Amino acid sequence: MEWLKKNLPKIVVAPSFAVLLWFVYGFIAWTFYVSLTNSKLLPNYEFWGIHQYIRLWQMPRWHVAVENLFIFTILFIILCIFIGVILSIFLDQKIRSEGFLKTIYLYPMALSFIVTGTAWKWILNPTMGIEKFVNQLGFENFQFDWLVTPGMSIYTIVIAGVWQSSGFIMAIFLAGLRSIDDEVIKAAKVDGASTISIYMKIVLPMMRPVFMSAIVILVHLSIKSYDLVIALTAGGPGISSDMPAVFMTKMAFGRSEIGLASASAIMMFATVSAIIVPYLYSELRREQDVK
Amino acid sequence: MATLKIKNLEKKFNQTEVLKGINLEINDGDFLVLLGPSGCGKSTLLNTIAGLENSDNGEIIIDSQKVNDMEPSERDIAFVFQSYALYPAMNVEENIVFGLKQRKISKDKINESLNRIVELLKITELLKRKPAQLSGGQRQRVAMGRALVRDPKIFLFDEPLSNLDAKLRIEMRREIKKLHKNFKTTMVYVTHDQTEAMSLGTKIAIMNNGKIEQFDTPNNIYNKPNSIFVADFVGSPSMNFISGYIKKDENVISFFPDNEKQKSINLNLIKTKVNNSDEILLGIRPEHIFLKKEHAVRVTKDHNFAEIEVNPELHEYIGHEQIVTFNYYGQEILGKFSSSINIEIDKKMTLFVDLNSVSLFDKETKRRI
Amino acid sequence: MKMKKILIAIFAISLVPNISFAGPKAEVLHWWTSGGEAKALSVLKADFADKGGEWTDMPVAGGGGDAAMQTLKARIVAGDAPAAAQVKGPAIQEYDDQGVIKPYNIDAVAKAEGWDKLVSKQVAQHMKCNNFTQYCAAPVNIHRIDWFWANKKVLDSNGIKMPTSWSEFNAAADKLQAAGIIPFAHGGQPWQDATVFEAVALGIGGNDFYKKAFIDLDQKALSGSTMVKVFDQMRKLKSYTDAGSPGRDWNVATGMVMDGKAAFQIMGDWAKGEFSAKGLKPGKDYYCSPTPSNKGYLYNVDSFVFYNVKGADKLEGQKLLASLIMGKNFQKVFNMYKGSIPARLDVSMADFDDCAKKSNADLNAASAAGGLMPSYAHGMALKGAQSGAITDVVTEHFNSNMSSKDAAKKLAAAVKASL
Amino acid sequence: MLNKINFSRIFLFLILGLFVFYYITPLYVMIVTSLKSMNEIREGNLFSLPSTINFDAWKIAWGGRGEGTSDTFLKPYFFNSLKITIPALIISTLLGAINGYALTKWKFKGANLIFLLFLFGTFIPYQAILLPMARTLGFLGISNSPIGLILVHSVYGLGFTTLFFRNYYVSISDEIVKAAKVDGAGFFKIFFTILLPISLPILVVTIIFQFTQIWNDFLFGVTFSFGEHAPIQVALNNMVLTSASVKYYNVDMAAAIMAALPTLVIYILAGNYFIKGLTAGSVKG
Repeated sequence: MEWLKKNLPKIVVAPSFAVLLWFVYGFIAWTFYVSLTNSKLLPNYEFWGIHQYIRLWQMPRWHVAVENLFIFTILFIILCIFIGVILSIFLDQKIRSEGFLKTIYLYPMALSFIVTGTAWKWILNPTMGIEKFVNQLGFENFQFDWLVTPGMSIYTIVIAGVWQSSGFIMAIFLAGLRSIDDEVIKAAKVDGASTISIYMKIVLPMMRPVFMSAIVILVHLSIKSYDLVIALTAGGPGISSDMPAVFMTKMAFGRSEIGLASASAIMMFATVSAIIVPYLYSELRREQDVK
Repeated sequence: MATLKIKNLEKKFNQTEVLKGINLEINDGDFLVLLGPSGCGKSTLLNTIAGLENSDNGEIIIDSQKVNDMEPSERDIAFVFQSYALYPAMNVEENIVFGLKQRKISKDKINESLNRIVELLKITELLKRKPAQLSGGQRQRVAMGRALVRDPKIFLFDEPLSNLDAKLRIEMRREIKKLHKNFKTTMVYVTHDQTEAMSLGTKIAIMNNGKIEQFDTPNNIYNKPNSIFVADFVGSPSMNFISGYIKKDENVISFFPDNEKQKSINLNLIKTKVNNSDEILLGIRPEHIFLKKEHAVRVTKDHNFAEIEVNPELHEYIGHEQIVTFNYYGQEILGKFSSSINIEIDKKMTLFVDLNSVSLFDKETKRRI
Repeated sequence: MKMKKILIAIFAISLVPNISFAGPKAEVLHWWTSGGEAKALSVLKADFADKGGEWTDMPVAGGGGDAAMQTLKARIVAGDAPAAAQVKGPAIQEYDDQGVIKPYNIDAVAKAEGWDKLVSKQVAQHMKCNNFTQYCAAPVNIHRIDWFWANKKVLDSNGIKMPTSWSEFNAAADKLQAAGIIPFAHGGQPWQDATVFEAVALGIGGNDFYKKAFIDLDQKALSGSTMVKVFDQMRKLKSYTDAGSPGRDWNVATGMVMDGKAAFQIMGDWAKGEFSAKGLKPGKDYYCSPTPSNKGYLYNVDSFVFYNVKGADKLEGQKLLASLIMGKNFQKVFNMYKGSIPARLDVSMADFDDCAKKSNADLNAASAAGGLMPSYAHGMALKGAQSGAITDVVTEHFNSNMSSKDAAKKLAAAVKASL
Repeated sequence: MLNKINFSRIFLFLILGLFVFYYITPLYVMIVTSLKSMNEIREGNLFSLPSTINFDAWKIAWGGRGEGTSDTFLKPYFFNSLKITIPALIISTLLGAINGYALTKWKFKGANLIFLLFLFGTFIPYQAILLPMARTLGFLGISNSPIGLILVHSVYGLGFTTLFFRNYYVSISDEIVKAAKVDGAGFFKIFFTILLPISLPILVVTIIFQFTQIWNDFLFGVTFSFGEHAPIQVALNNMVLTSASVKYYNVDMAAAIMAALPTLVIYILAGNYFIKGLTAGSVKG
């Protein structure tokens, strides 16, 4: 009874922790092991070395997927942060309709990527969508067929992705701006700094942690981006807008290449870890420093 | 009401030792103040007494019963926290009786205790309010009420006044003093404020770096500090330390301040165990420095005072008093005088030091000689 | 007390599915969701219900079966295989290799009904597991893949005849393009790209080339000059498509031919179902003819594979379903809707339309001339990994500026890597 | 001076307005398209208002055309999603709350490490756990059932919910818990009578977050559920992909709005609250 009382907190956390160990870390270990086997439709536990990784990196399709991931991630981050920063600074200028504007900027976040993809697929549709609209306006030669142009379709995913997520980044930055000590800005004003230079030289540099958080969130979203690609282009035309997340499911459930799919999943996992682990480490350090 | 005994208590957080063998003993009705700078381990010691933290070694004995393995609630203590720690979702009344309810005390008794406390603390009109609707002083009162209602063996206070403004702090300090006087309960009180410690404690334990530097009555702590640390920590402005060495020839014991070969202070009348060429610090409290010889002659026993030549450099006016900074062979000495006296800055003068009240410290060990 | 009652009730409910044996049961996974196909399948559903069976439909639309296969594999990986699924070609044997079909529940039915005599040997081979000794799948039909579908009105008004060679086709397409008509209706999805590709490969390369490249996976054939020519023709075909083609479903492309927006489409004979659903008649409203080749015939046999399931009701369901699929009536009615020809040999072709009759005749001729080839694009020739690798390159080439030479080189490399 | 201020103010509103246009356009297009007939869609343009408001597309998207099995519509899947979302939401929120409480207010050895593992768990790409999850669900006999998806969402929501509650409870004074311990309250008593009553803000944030996450999930839905057990996002995707010789854009758009409606309503009702809670962590962190 005494023992129970003393260890109650541990006992309460234990089930969740066990679930976490099994369903997250155990599963990742499983996937890692399977990536070292020649598993096809079903897992086969005979060790096969790193062949799947060699095969993976020899596949042109994987290269397309990785390249697309880079294009998407970089553009997605830059655009979301750019829009987020601009909008948050503008909204911070004591705008009377701030609440209303915020609601509009933010609602896409409530929509799923499937809904987002469905909507944008219709808007970007080259025969019925924006192209047709502009043509009807009298610009007969206007062409906007990125959705169906290999090499361009990845950018439509960027457009839709930025639409869905940039509002949230704006909210993060706005919260960051509001949390900055007023006195610093007052001090700068007393020193005669203009509004622009106050933001550029004082406020934004102070928001370094906010930038960090935003980047981590966005990287994480972009590596996970599966739904949006499926709903918008399904990886097409051809495989031109393939991404690692799509590649993995295609290999696992389309091609019966569980070993290869696991290898690609582990590559994704490694990429995320390479970004998240240092981030979490620095976060934790800071938290301890504060204490 | 109880006695409290702590034997060789040790505690570690990870690698760092927070309590390094604490020994204390107080009697029934004592008011023990744990005084020290932040991070010295005083709050940890209090938490350990309460059972909110476990010790790694040693014993805590309340009323001859070892309580190390008991839950906080079983130790029959009450705790008043720095942030008051009122339960935000409960109103004042619920806050106060929560502990009694946990102990399954009958409703009548609970009401009786509640009424007693409410009257004592004059918080009747606050009973139905939530903590968020109370002022700092009111919260403090409720927190006290929550502790008092339980009528425990020992009260523990963790810097209960530090969140109040200066005026309220002095008011509440007096109330705590009154409570102690009326109830005669054993109390342990943590603070970093030496005035609070002096005014409240019957016993003070000065803590530094996980150890008790001195455990004594307020009087001894102030007048006979065990170490430089204690001497420096208690008193405002704090004690002056004049660095120098001892010259002992034949029967004369002289103290030479650094940078001075000629003029020394004769320490013959103080019976000290000093040796020739000992490096020491001579500690003088600012109020033991006089401007006029007559004054010194009148006050000091056996006319045991020394004359020192100094240069006044700065004076700070603080109302009824002034604090003057002097240069004594390159060392700073502060003196405290009535503000009615006029001291001319940068004009050399002689001061008179009451040698009966000085303390000598070994420069090496920093202990009292 | 109340709690206890509720718990008992919940427990009882959870037991219900196990207690009740209603009759034959089958959960059937397929991707026949579009008009003609859905109608054809409903024949089977009706038969099944008539025999007291309980049919659980699992239609998975999208991507010419890609989505369905994905769902199926996810279920099998989860260890939850359906009773029957629309699977064909070497994939059947692939599943068998993974041990999810054994113990071949329908073999007894096949033996009893004498399936070996009812279908051609080539078709029967596809249906057998356990080293081609036991039936584990039931054939539904034989589809021909290498068809040209064309709008008669459009062709006639532009003075064009059905092409008999690829150069004739190119000339016709150029003429149509000049006249402002989309020459080639195409849905830019990987499997459709592959469908066109294999028809072109069979036509330009010939039967032996096709066999070497897509059955034997001969490196020389895959990277050789013939393959370069095949890719050249693919590039030409791409130039005949419209801007909206990528991502379009096949039946939408067929609709363009029907509406006269486009002239030609290369698609398997299921496209006919779309024409007939609109009441259009071959020869009168539209043309069907094989894509140019030397007595080649790309076939695709749709079939249902029967997985290892537990429970008497499910086993009964599988047996009933297998028997019904091979039934004469179903084979006839289904294929008349679907556009294909029966897998069963003893079904009279009299009631079928001209396209089907032609298909049947060509089948026999091709079989005699050695031109009867399993379709790679529809998973009849290769395992998933290899056909997938080929399709990746084909679709990448078709949707980019990649040169034909590079494409051929890449093709050979991709196949090598997938082995 | 006045002119300068006016000019920059105008520029400010111009940019803000431009973005209003960017964000609102898709929703506008979805709504007007869903209310048009197919003829109007073909002949008119993307942005034109419907000539008559026509809810046929909505009816079809919700209840189908009555064509039997080839007919896909959202109604059953909408309820599937509710069946999955609500239990998973409750389970993961409750567990997250108690975890966050235990990890902050009852710091035991390794509590920080455990929290770190939870936190890291929220970042993993789900592809890395998809296959073993499929095997596990199959093994437990709950693949292709709402229970399976409830399990999946509860498990992978746990990291987020724990994170939310942990960050919230860290900001609440430890002394309250100490006081309660001295008063004689135990682990659960403290949680239920002292902390839970003041956890409303974070509860709201967590519930909205989890609801949105689970409702909007596609990957788990499409991998672990098939046919009639699919959640709404999967059904929506199937519906949009279903081959038919004519694409009914109006029905697609109506379906998309339907699939988005619950989260949209919650967002509009409690969005500000939600954003405040959600951004608090990342700004501080």
